[in-house]
Formats: sequence, C-alpha cells, structure tokens
Amino acid sequence: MRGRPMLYTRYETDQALMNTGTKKLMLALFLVFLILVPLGVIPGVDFLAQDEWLRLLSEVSIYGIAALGLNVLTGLAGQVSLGHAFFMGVGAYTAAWLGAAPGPFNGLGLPIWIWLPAAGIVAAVIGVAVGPTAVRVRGLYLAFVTLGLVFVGEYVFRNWTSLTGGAQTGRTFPPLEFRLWKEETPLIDFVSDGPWFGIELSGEAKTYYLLAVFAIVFVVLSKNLQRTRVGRAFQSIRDRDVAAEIMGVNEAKYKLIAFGISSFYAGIGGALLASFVGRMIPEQWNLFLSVEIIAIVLIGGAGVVTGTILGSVFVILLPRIVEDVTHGLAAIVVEGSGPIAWIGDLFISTGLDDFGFVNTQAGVAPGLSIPQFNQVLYGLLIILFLIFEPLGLYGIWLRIRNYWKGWPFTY
Amino acid sequence: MATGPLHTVLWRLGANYSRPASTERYEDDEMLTVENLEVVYNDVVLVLRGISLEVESDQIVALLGANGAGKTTTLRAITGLLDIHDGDITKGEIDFAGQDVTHIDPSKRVALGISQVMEGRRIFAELDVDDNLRAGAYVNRNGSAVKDAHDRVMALFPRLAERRSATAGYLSGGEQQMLAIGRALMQDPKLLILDEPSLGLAPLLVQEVRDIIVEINKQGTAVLLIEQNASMALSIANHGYIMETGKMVMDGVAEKLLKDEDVKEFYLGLHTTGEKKSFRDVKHYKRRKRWLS
Amino acid sequence: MTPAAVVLAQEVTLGGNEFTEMLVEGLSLGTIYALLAVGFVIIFKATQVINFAHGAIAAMGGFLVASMATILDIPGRWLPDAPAWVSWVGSVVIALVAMALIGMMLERVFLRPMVGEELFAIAIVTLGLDIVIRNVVNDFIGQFPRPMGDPFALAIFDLGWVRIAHTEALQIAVALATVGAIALFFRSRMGIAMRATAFDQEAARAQGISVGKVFSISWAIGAVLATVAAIFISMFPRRPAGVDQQTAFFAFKAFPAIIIGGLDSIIGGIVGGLIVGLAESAASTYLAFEFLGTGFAGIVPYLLMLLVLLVRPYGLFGTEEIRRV
Amino acid sequence: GGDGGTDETTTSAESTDTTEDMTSTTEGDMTSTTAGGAGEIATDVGVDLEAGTITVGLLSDLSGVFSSLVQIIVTGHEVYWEQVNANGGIGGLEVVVNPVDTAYDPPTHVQRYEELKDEVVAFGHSTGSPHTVAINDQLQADGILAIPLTWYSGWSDDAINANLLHHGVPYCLESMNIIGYLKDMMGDGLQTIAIASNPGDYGLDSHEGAVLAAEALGLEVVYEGREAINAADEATLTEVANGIVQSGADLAYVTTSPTAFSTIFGTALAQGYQGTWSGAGPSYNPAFIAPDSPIKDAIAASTYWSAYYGLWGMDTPGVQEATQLLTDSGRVEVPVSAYFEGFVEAQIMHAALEQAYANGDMTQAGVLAAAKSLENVALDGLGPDETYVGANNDQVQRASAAIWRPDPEALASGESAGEEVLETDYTNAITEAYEFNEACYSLEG
Amino acid sequence: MALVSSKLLQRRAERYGPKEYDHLLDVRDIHLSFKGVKAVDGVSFTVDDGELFAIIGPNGAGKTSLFNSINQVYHPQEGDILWKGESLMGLKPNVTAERGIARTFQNIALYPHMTVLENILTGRHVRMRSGWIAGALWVGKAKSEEIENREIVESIIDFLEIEQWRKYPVGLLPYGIQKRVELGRALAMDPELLMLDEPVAGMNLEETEDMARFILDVQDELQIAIILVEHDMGLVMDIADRVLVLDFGQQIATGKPAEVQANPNVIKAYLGEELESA
Ligand SMILES: Nc1ncnc2c1ncn2[C@@H]1O[C@H](COP(=O)(O)OP(=O)(O)OP(=O)(O)O)[C@@H](O)[C@H]1O
Ligand SMILES: Nc1ncnc2c1ncn2[C@@H]1O[C@H](COP(=O)(O)OP(=O)(O)OP(=O)(O)O)[C@@H](O)[C@H]1O
Ligand SMILES: [Mg+2]
Ligand SMILES: [Mg+2]
Repeated sequence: MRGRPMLYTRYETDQALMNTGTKKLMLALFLVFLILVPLGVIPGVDFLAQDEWLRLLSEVSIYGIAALGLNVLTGLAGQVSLGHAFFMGVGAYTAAWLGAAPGPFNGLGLPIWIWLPAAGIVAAVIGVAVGPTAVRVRGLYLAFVTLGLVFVGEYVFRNWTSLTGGAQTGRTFPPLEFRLWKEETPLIDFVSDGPWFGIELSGEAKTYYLLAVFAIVFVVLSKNLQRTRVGRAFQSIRDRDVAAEIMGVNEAKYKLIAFGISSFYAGIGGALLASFVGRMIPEQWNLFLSVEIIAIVLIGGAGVVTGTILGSVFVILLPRIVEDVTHGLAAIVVEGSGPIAWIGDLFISTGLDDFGFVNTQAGVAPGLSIPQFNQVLYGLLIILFLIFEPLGLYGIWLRIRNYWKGWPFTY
Repeated sequence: MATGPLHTVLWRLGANYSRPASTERYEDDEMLTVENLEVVYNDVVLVLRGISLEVESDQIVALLGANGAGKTTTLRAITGLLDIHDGDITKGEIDFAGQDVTHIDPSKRVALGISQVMEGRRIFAELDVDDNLRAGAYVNRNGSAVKDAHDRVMALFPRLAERRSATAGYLSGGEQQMLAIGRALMQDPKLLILDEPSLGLAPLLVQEVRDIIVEINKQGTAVLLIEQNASMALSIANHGYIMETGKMVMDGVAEKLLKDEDVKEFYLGLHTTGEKKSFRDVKHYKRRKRWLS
Repeated sequence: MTPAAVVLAQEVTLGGNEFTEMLVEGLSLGTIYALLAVGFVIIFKATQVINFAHGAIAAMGGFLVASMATILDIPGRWLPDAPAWVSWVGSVVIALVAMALIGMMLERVFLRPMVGEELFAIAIVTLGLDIVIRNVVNDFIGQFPRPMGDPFALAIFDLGWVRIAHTEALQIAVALATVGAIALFFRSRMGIAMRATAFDQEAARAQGISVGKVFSISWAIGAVLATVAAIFISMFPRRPAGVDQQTAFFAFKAFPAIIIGGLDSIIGGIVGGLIVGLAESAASTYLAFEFLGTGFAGIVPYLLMLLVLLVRPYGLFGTEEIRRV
Repeated sequence: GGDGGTDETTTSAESTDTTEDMTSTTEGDMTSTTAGGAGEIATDVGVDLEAGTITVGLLSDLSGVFSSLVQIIVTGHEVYWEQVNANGGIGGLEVVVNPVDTAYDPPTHVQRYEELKDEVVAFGHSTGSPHTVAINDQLQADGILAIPLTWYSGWSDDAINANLLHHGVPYCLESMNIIGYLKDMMGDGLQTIAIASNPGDYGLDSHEGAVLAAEALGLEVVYEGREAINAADEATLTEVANGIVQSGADLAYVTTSPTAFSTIFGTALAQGYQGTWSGAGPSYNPAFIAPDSPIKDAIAASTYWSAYYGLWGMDTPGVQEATQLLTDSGRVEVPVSAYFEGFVEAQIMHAALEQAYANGDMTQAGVLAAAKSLENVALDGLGPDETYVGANNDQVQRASAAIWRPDPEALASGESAGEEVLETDYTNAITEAYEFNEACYSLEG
Repeated sequence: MALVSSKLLQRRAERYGPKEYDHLLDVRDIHLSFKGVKAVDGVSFTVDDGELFAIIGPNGAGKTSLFNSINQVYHPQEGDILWKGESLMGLKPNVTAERGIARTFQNIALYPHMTVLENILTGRHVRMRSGWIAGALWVGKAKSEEIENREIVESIIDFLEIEQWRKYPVGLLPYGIQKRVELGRALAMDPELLMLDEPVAGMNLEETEDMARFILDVQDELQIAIILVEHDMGLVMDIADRVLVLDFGQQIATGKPAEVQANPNVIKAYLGEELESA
C-alpha cells in the first residue's frame, strides 16, 4: 500500500506545483508542442495546423477556461451549478457593450484589455449577488435554482434587444484585437492572416496562440487556488460542511467566494466564445451549454484542474474525430471492396433498398444519417466512458501513474 | 448526496445472481459452517486466508480480533455483501441450514434467516425510526408478525419507543446503534450476526444488549458476535474464535479463552496478575508483539 | 423591448369565459407536468438518478403509441370490427408494457453499472442516454409528426361556461388517477424499500431488499408515466399533429414542478405539476403586458420555484438532508 | 485562412485533401492557365482540373431542428448534379457537392464554413439567416459566393448581399401575395386580421409583410403578437391562441414552426375559433393532413399557403422534369416538394458555374463575379425565374411559385404531397405595387 | 514532541495575552430542545486551563448536543456559555473555532477526499490569513504562509506518528488512524480547549492505549484543556480529573472519578451494577 517515499529537503520544493524533475520536463515538452502545433511541423499531428483544427483547439481553450470556473464551484466547493451558461452570457454581453463598435446595438468600442476583464468582473458581481439565494439551498436543489437562472437569463437576453440583438437574430461581438485605445488599426490583430516575427501565420493560428496563453494562465491560477488556504476551505465544505464550519471555515462566505470566482471564469469564457464566433443569438446561452460545461468537468474528473482541460479536449474534439472516422468508413463501404467494406455494409446502408443502421444518403435510405449517427455515437461514448471510468479522464491518468508507483488507489 | 468514489460500490451488472438454492432440510444442528474461506478484495488484497468456523443452532459464538483482522469481511462473505466492496470468495464454502449459500443473492440469504447488524450502524438516516424498522421487516410479509416484532423491539429499547417518529439521522450515536440492532431483530432470524454492537453504547446499555443477545439466543436464534469488547463477548459466548490478519489463530470454549494468558493481555488488557493496569503506565511504551501468523 | 402580444380590438369572447378557459388550460398543462414530474421523482427517489433522458423516453413512448395505433395498427388489424376506442386502448396498453420493459432494460444496461457513483457522474450518463435515445427516436419520427390515432378527434364538451376537449377531460382524469395510485403504492412496503435503497444500497440489501428489483420497478414506472404524459402532449389540442421531434424537450418544462414539490416527494410532484400548470396558464392569460416582453409566462414557473426555495429550501414536500455531527 | 485570398490562385490544381492543401499554405501564388474545355481556365480553390472536379459546399442542418427538411433538400442537390454530370458536367468537369452538418448552431456554422472555404469553389446553400449573417463578413473577406437557404428579404438588399444570391419570394412579399390572394377570394368576408410571429428574420420579415398587406388592403389588425411565439415555451403558444380567439379575426396569419402552428391552431379550434388561417410556408407540415391526423379536415378547410418553389405534381416543365429525375433516382420515399428547393439552389449554382466557365475564371472570386452578373436564371416553372442585376427593386422576387391549399385525399392517395394548386407563378397586385428598397425587417449588428 | 509543545505554547502566548478570566469555559444552566426532545436540560459546569474534564452519560443524554452547543452548531434556548468571560451565545461555529475551541467528532468527520496533510492544514485555516487572490497568484505572503504552516503541520504529524500516511486520502485509512488524524486536525488549530467525542469508541485495546497516551500528552505538554466524552469507563475513570454525569439532558452528578463512580444514581442510570466489566 505504501507510496514510494519521495525525499524532499525543503517543504517548499515539496509544495511547488512542479515538484519533480519529470513533471518539469513533461511540462516543458508540452509547451514546446503547443507552440509548434500551428506550424504543422510535428509529424503525425501536422493536420492540427489546418485552420479548422486550430479553431477547434481554440474552442478547447475557451470551453476549458469556462469549465475551470465550474470546476472551482463544483469540483472544489462541491456546489453543482447548471447556471454556468447564464454567466457566460453575461460575460459575452458585457464584452459586447464595452467592446463592440458603436452600431445598431449598444457598443462603446473600448479595447480588449478593458472589455475582457470587465466581462469577468461583471459576471462575478452578478454571481455574488445571486449567491445568497444559492447558499441557502443544497445539492440538487442548488443545481435547479441555477437552472432557473439560465431560463430567466434567456428571457432577459431575448427581450433586451438593444444589447443582445434579440431572439433568433443576435448581434456581433468585438473581435480579438489588441488596441491601446480606440485607434483605427489595432496594435496586435489576432484574427487576420499575416506574419509574426517573420513567420507567416493564419489568423486562426494567432487566435489559437492567444487563447492557449489565456488557458495556461487560468490553469495556473486554478492550481494555485486549489492548493492554498481558500482552495482547501472549498474542499472542506464539499466534503463535510458542518465539520468544516466547526473547524473555522465560514461556509456562507466561502460559498459566495466560490460563486464569484466561478462566475468570473464563466464571464471570461463567454466573452471569448462570443468574440471568437463573432455572432451569437441569445438562445445560445442555454441549458445545453451549461450541461456541456458540466460534462467537461465531470468527464475530466471533478476537482482536478488538468482533468478539466482534458475534459474540454474530449468533449470538443470527440464529435469531430467520430465524424472523420464514420465518413472514412462510409467511403470505404461505398467503394465496396475489401473485408472492411463487406462488414461495414452490414451497418451502413447506401440506398433505399440497402439495410443498415447508418446511411450514406441523408434522409433517404433507412437508418440514421451520418451526422445523427455521430451524435448517437458521441452519447454512447460519454456513457461508456463514465461507466468504465467514473472518476473521469483523471481516473485513467491515475491508473497509469499508479501502475508505475504503488499508490494506494485500488478501486 | 450519493456516496463518494471512495465508497465506490463496484457492483457490476449483478455479478453473481443465479445458483438456485437447494431446498433439502438439514438434520444435524449445525446452523452455519464456513469452510476454509478465502476472500480477495479488488483481485489483489488477500484478506481472508482460509478461515473456518461453525455456529450451532443454539449457540452464541464470539469472533474476536484486532482491527483489520478480517472480521467484517467474514461477515460480508456470510451475508453476501462482498460484491459491493469488490471482494470475491476465491476459495471455500459457506453452508447455512444445510444448504450451500456461498454464492446466492443476499436477499435470498436474509429470506433464509441470516440477519446482520452492520458495522457502523448504517441506519437509514432520512427515514424515521418506525420506517427503519419496517424496512428491516421487508422479507417478512406477514403483517401481524411484523407488528409483534415491532412491539418486541420497542419493549427491548424503550429509548427508541420514545423517539419513534424521530428522523433516524438525528438520533444520538447510541440510539442509532439500538435502532440498528432492532432493525435486524425485525426479521426474526435463525442466525443473527452482530458486528461490534456495543460500539458507542453506554456501559449499562452494553450490559442490556448483552442480556438481549442471550435472550434472543434462548428464543432459538443462533448468534455470531463480532466484538472489540472481548470481555463482554466472551462472558456470554459458548465458543470463541480469535482472528489475526485473516487467519484463525485460536478458538475454543469461551471459558477456556477467558483464562488464556495471551487473550487476557491483548484482549482484556489485564495483567497476568489479573487486575487492570492504568493507561498512565502503558503510556510511552508501545507493544508491537503479534501472534506468529 | 419589443412590443409583445396586445389585443387591439374590443374582446369578442368565444367559448366560455377567460377564467374557466385559463383553468382548463392550467389543469391540462398541470396534469402533464405532474405525470412527468412524478415519473422523474420515482426514479430519483429509488435510485438517486437524475434522469435527464426522461424527455427522450417520453418521446419514445409517444412514438411507440403512434406506431401501434396508426402505422402498425396493432391490435387493430386483428379486430377489424371492434370499436375504434377498443383497439386504440389496446395499442396504448401494448405500448405501455413495451415501455415498461424498455425502462427496465435501460436501467439494467446503462445505470446498474453506475450504482454508487457520484450523483452527477450518473446524471451525465443519463445525459448521454438522452442524446442517444433522442437522435434515434427522432430519426424514427422523421420530419412528419406522428398522430396518436386516438378516436376522440376534435370532440369537445361545450358546457357553455367552459369548453373542454374530450381528450383534455380524459387526460385530467387519467393523470390524477395514475399519480394517485402511484402515491398509494409508495405508502407500501415497496415504497419504503425504495427509499431505503436510495439511501444506502448495501444496508438495504442487508435487509433482504432486492435492490435490482427496486431499480427495475422504479424505471418501469418512470417510463410508463413518461409515455402517458407523451400521449396527452401529442393529442388535440396541444399537439394535434402528434408526437414530433420537439416532444423530447417538453420534459424540461417539468423541472420547476419537481423542485417546487420537492425532488423526492411524489405528492410534491403532483402538487408542483398542478401549481406550475396553473401559474403558467394564468400568467399567459393575465400577464400579457407589453413591458414584460415575450415569454414572461414561460419563466413564471422558475420564478415561483425560486420563491418556494427561498422559503423552503427543500421544496414544499421534499425531505431535507440530514446535517449533523 | 491560408489561401482563401481572392486573387491567389495556384498552379498545381489543388487536391481537395485539406491536409496537403494546408501544409502548403505558401506555395500557390500564381495563376494557373491550364487548357480547360474552353480556352484558359483560372482556378484556385475547389476546382481541380486534373481530377476534373468542381466542389460545391453545402452548409446544411443535418442533425438540428430542420435536419429532416434539409436532408431532403440536400438530396435534391445530389440528384440534380448527378444528372448534370451524366450529361458532361460543366465543360467536362464533374460537380461534387460536399454537405456538412451545421446542426443549425451559429458557432458550428462558422466552424464548418472555416473548414469548407479551403475546399469548395462556392456554397450551394447556407442554412439559416443569423447563421448566414454570421459568416457574411468572412464570405466578403474571402470573396466566396453562397446561396442562403432562407427567404429573408434582406438577401435582395445590396446592403448585405454582396456575396449572396436570393431565390424565391421573400417572406415579406410572400405575406403580401397570400393575404392579397385571400382578400380577392374572400372579399368582404375578410375585414380583420390577427398576426403572430416567431422572433428573428423569419418571423419578423413575414410579420412586416403581413402588416404592410393589411395596410394596403385596409384590413383591421385586431391582434398582433409580434415575435410573441417561442415554440419551446408552451405558455407563449397559449397566449397567442387566446389572443387570436378573442380577437375573432377573419384571418389568422401565423408565422412560426409547424409544431407551434399546430398547437396554436388546435388550441384556438378547441376554443371555437372559426377564421381562416395562413402563414409563411415553413409554418406548414404535410403531417397536418396525414390520414390519422385529427385536424386534417380542419386544416384542409381553413388554411391557404404560398410556395417558394414548385409543388409536386404541378404541371410546369421544370417540375415535371425534376419529378422524373427524382423518381428515377430511386431516392424518394414519399413525394415531398422540398426536393425542388434543392433543385432550384443547384440550378442557380449551375448557371453561375457555367457563366464562370465561359468567362474562363473559375476561381472563388470568378464564380462570385459570374453569379452577380446573371441577368436571368430560367427555372421553367420549378420556381419563378431569378435575376441578380439591377437595383433591389428590380432584383427582388415578387412571384410565389404557387398559391395552394392542403388536400388530404391527394396525400392519402400518394399521387402528390397533398397540395392542391390554386395559382402558379402568382404575384398579387399589392405585391406588384410594393416599392422594395431595403429589407422589410433589417437584421443588423 | 518537545518541539511541538514549545513552539505551540509560544504561538499561543503571542495570540492570547495574559490570562484575565476566572474560568476558561463557564457553562451556565443551558437548555436545548428539539421539537419535543429536551436534549440538554439545565446543565452548568466550568472547565479551567489544562484540565481534563470528562462528560459521561447514557446514550441520548445530551453529551454531543452539549458539544454542539458550545460550538454554537446548536443554539441553546436558555442559559449562557462564557469563554474566558465572554459569551459565545449567538456566534457562528467558525467564530468559536477562531476563539480557540477545537473538536473531534463521534462519527469521524474528516474530509475523505483530501490527504492527511491537507486535512490537518485545513485545521490551520483559522490561523492563516491569505485570501484567494494572493493564493491564486501564489505571491510572497501567501506562499511563505503556506510553507510556515506546512512546518507546523509536519510537527503535529510527527507527534501523532502518522508520517507514513501523510499523502494518503484519509478516506482510505484504517479507522484507528483516521481518529488520530482527526485529533491532529483539531490540534492544528492551536486550541486552548479540545473537545473529544468518544475518541476510543470501536478501538481495540492497543489503539485505545495509544490514543490515551496522546490525550495525556496533549494535556500535560501542550497544556490544552480537554473535555472528554467517552463510554469506556476504564479510560475515563483512569485519566479524567473531574467527571460530569448527564442523564436525559440533566446533570445528575459532578466530581472526582472516584466519587462519581460510587454515586448510586450514576450506577443506576449509567454504569450498571457490574462496573468491573468495563
Ligand atoms: N473494500 C475494501 N477494499 C480493499 N481492502 C479492504 C476493503 N475492505 C476491507 N479491506 C481490508 O481488509 C482487511 C480486513 O478488513 P475488515 O473490515 O474485515 O477488518 P475488521 O476485522 O472488521 O476490522 P475492524 O475491527 O476495524 O472492523 C483490512 O486490512 C482492510 O484494509
Ligand atoms: N439535530 C437534532 N434534531 C433532533 N433531535 C436531536 C438532534 N440532535 C440531537 N437530538 C436528540 O437529542 C438527544 C441527545 O442527543 P446526543 O447526541 O447529545 O446524545 P449523546 O449524549 O451524544 O448520546 P451518545 O452517547 O449515544 O452519543 C437525543 O435524543 C437525540 O435524538
Ligand atoms: Mg469490522
Ligand atoms: Mg454523542
């Protein structure tokens, strides 16, 4: 049962984030990897350098940031919230109001270094404002109170046309550009193609870099938070609220802080998402967005910072990967040669008369269309994943690690 | 909220559900026989290394042992709750009332007459006292019988009678322990297994519980008593078993065990001379001696 | 704010007075919510599972009824000269039985393995389930709604002071009867078994409660109730064209009902459902003010929910979490 | 993206395999002058002279709310191009459609656009208005052509349609046509009108049209539920139904989703409402009059509709031909007119590509330019002919392909999609008179 | 050991200046009842610095409730609780903790998902200051504070001899060890009063002896006053300075172990005739 003894001469080194040489090395390698991705020079994953994949990776960062916030609230403080989408919306519209160019809808055209932090802060303030209600209720009830928040929020967003552009219509959001003030041409522009330090980069690549940096910053913040006084207070409330209070943790106060922090992340995430997509309709800050974020946190492994990012990768990239695979298969079947084609044909139908669960002809042949099938597969993968690894991706990681060192975990 | 990952109940797709119960009557008075039982947790931790024990239909049998010896595991094996803890019986057999119950469903075992008082009370905190008892009587469909059992429990534990409609979770530790015992009695079992029933009970109540156990046994229920409080257990048991790290290291008639030197020192905390020694003396010297096992 | 619904002309009152119309609409909505809520509550109560797939299951049930009654015409095809309603009831019964089995199957295959995991890990599993079922069912439903093929058509009781469709009358009656029966069922031994199981599976098994059975039963009941709800959702006048690809989302509307009543209380589910139904209908009748914008009535249930929770953090009938050291 | 630039064109005709095409973002800055079918053809993205293919992208909702409809439209595209390719394609080049799923979700839509823009020469359709607006700036930046798959009047407004091709009568004018038609038909029987709509371009464009029609015809608007309908919110449906019933209007003009329409219709019916009904085309669903539908007779008796494209079984050469192709293709389960929408979009794209080919410039920009120069796209009655030159008022499509009423018998018998045609290629006087200078409802921001 | 005590005493000295109160804890006639039940019914007693004060009584007599009242988890309807002369009534539990009252629980209430180290560090919460921003940024103050407190915690871990478990999630540890960690977490608060609720329940003899040793060390060397609730008469009568006996929430006897032990009421209500069995 005993872990291999690790010798530290000073507690400081033991407490450091990267407390072993291997960790430091891994991190360094990983950072290099992140930097090289858009240059398409890494064999095997060079396809990631395509605009479409860079966009997906950027989304990973954005959803990751938002999810990190929920991870603080749910993973650390144990307060489950379905309201994350609402706070993301608040962030997005704060960004729009401050950052978007004056036009048909509210917009002051201020630079990113104002609208982005503001998005987080406004969301946080609102989070703390609704906190007191939230603090009263526990467990699932909290989840549903926050669900109510989403619906009320959606109602407000739909009707506040001057700010949100109105239901089904939406509005545009400030682009990812860095201006000192309101000057014409931005100082740094993260959206359009052009060289950086002599290297020709697509706008997608620049966006990717920017968002990756944001993601890293927020990861570090989360990790620090988690291992210090406040983070422990959160966890103690999660594990045993009554005992925690008797041990000197002010439950109400820390729940509020947790709400604030989580909403802050959400606000930033929402602002970045809206800015990244360019145009959002009010209906999009809905339950399904919240659920997606929760899925990220739980699939990553509640309470685990790195897990959350992994979760984001999983949830964002999986549908795309599933899609590529099925399309590949379908292609082979339509070609109709080789054993794969033969077996595949049992599942894939290629015409009205052909049988199969999946069809290559949208809406015509029997069976699910490939996009529908992808959805189904996506759902199934989530289920199977949680059935076999209820602790999330982090659980798998633990397995791997424990395989190397005899950690006590043996579920 | 639900149980955390630490209690992960890895009860995968109903591991062992079939195995029809043979129905032959049993002649001799052996109620329970455990033979050379081996239990492994998570396919790695070997916790029971081939233990055997016997409970006869009119007996009180005490099972003693240090923490982590495997007492509760033994109980889980007998009552069929190992799967929840990802434990498996890798060897050995458990017969109850002449039939092999090694792998049958726990609910069937209860129906056959095996009841247990689980370690750590495990009462249904959100239900009130009465409903806890009704839950205990689940296998017992006969309304009047349930009512009698209920009255009997109330008679045994007046304190519970006073708190009948209280939410079990708000009962005091001891009250919860009483409830746990009462709940088991609702099934009027053939064999009652108690895992540390005296835990958290006041001395007077420990004596009462002891008397209750004797009483139940008189009424024809065999008892397997797992205890830390060895003196109490042995004072009423006909027979005693002593476990150390998954092995039976000693067993015999209770009187004999009570006289055994080692038992005296390690389980009754008596000096060889017999009188109790003060904690102020044992302070600062720690014993690490163990039976060779 | 954009101008919302405004009645510009003098009121030409048709069919009953505004109030009674409102009442009928409220009851008919409320009973549907109640059916959904109770099904949800039962599953939660007995298995601690928040079933996000409830709506998808309802849609599946609705589609099954539709196909039995119209597409496949079972048992109608074998009893050509039986009155319409007989064969229709036949179809419904068959569909309900099928759904009960499907419910059990789903639990056995997808949720049994999750027993004892974190509440929300399980919730995400049901979310996955929702995605799967919804897509498959919607593919079956296709682009055309599938009518229930019920014999009531557009028949209406016109009592002068109120007009109420036969379907609605039936619905209110059936719904109240069903949930009533369920409520009684839960007073029984099985009821306690379910609560015990939900609270501590191991301890429950130690009492001889067959946890597997409890789970199966609760999911069967849940699926059946969802189906009943789906039938009434997909009839005249609510969805005269029948069950369609949106039906699966209807269940979300039952959430506030569940909370107002208390997550683990069946009575709560019923009361909550009715409250929400009436509140919504009242709001859409009396609160159509311009300054409130569009869809205010739709969030009234949630506002109510927040109010209730402020006064009673565990809903009207929910049992509160034990907090003690 | 790397090489979406309007004037960039590459020597090696690029394979549509994106992996390659991305890893070589820098190679590709000279015009190719390969001898195509007719003289010199300049190409950049989506036209592969080696392989002899032209790739057209479709931003389709294949798993979202409109998936079932859009799937059929996509099939329409595929069947149409199969035939074109069979007859030698465009100067020997085969046209390949590449549909991708946008799930009717703007972020996904944008994502998909980014994926396709480096593979296709133009977009055969782009599902949804906010979605299309979301990519409009990019379209203009990248100089790519797209055909919006919605009938928003803004697509005929040169303020925003620089890269877009409208087709079919826009919601706004559709309202005028159908309401005008009903007025002519019902005469004094039509004095009062109740108008209710979804939010967004769809509902509001149609709503504006109805209001304008009411003015033009001197109808009294007795109930107005402007963007009062939210299909996902039962309460709004009741609210609107109540409004209509109490207004007792002669005509209820409701523009929303079929689900919401059927609910409002049913609820109003239950309360004894007896007026006539209509709304923008997408509010209707054939299932309303399916054999087992309880409301089939009520719908047939009281609703009238206008069509953007030809209806199944309508006897115009275009429709006949298309019907033939579809039935031959063996890909038609049940007759649905929506297939023709696919045909219409494809034919317009076809015209654009032919023109570009003739111009010898099949770059993305070239195709866009060609399309914008089309004076007349003749659809032989599959839909009204389209033109893309001239002022908004000249470009805008005024004609409904048909005015029709539901016909349960015809549907049951399976010979048509249950649409009894009352008029074809119909333009009402008020529509004719209407001066169209800008979108009836502006979708700004 | 010595290390802990000296440092701790010094820290305490700094925090709470010279003593200017007569009783450390002074409970005055408190009444606490829950719908129907009188859990505590007019109990008064005092505890002085460094004293080991035991409370015994039948199950449901109100011992734990008394602890909860002192912690202000429950709010007695009547009476007063003075801490160093100041009333605790109406405060929030976390404030009582800051004032210097620490506690272990009848049913272990550790944070199962956190490691032993983290659990004990949470005990330091009340003695630390840094906020979430500083923490998230891991800047100077927060950082140095973390490290200082880590040292304090380590000294406690040494004292309790649980080094080997340091980095294990407590949920996985044996019962006996968990009880120790809980004691550690309480000690980490630098308390002046330590309330132990059945610290040796369910322990075998050996573990009981270990626990007894720790309790005595805490009392002697750290000079922390202790209130002990325990049903193991062997232990109580052996190490307690004074004993209070409760029955049905009422105080039926107070005094030296020997006196109490002899008190017929106590025997009748609690001990039962055959004392030697305990
Ligand atoms: N679920 C489990 N997984 C792995 N190991 C376990 C599990 N449950 C118990 N063990 C181990 O099995 C051994 C015996 O445990 P058991 O609970 O049977 O001992 P016990 O005699 O009941 O101890 P106590 O007197 O504390 O109740 C212990 O070492 C324990 O760590
Ligand atoms: N929160 C509560 N709500 C209702 N009743 C309670 C609550 N807390 C305690 N009680 C009741 O108060 C009485 C005293 O409980 P308490 O836990 O103080 O007893 P105790 O002396 O600690 O008993 P034990 O030695 O068994 O732990 C019990 O009857 C219990 O049921
Ligand atoms: Mg045990
Ligand atoms: Mg107690």
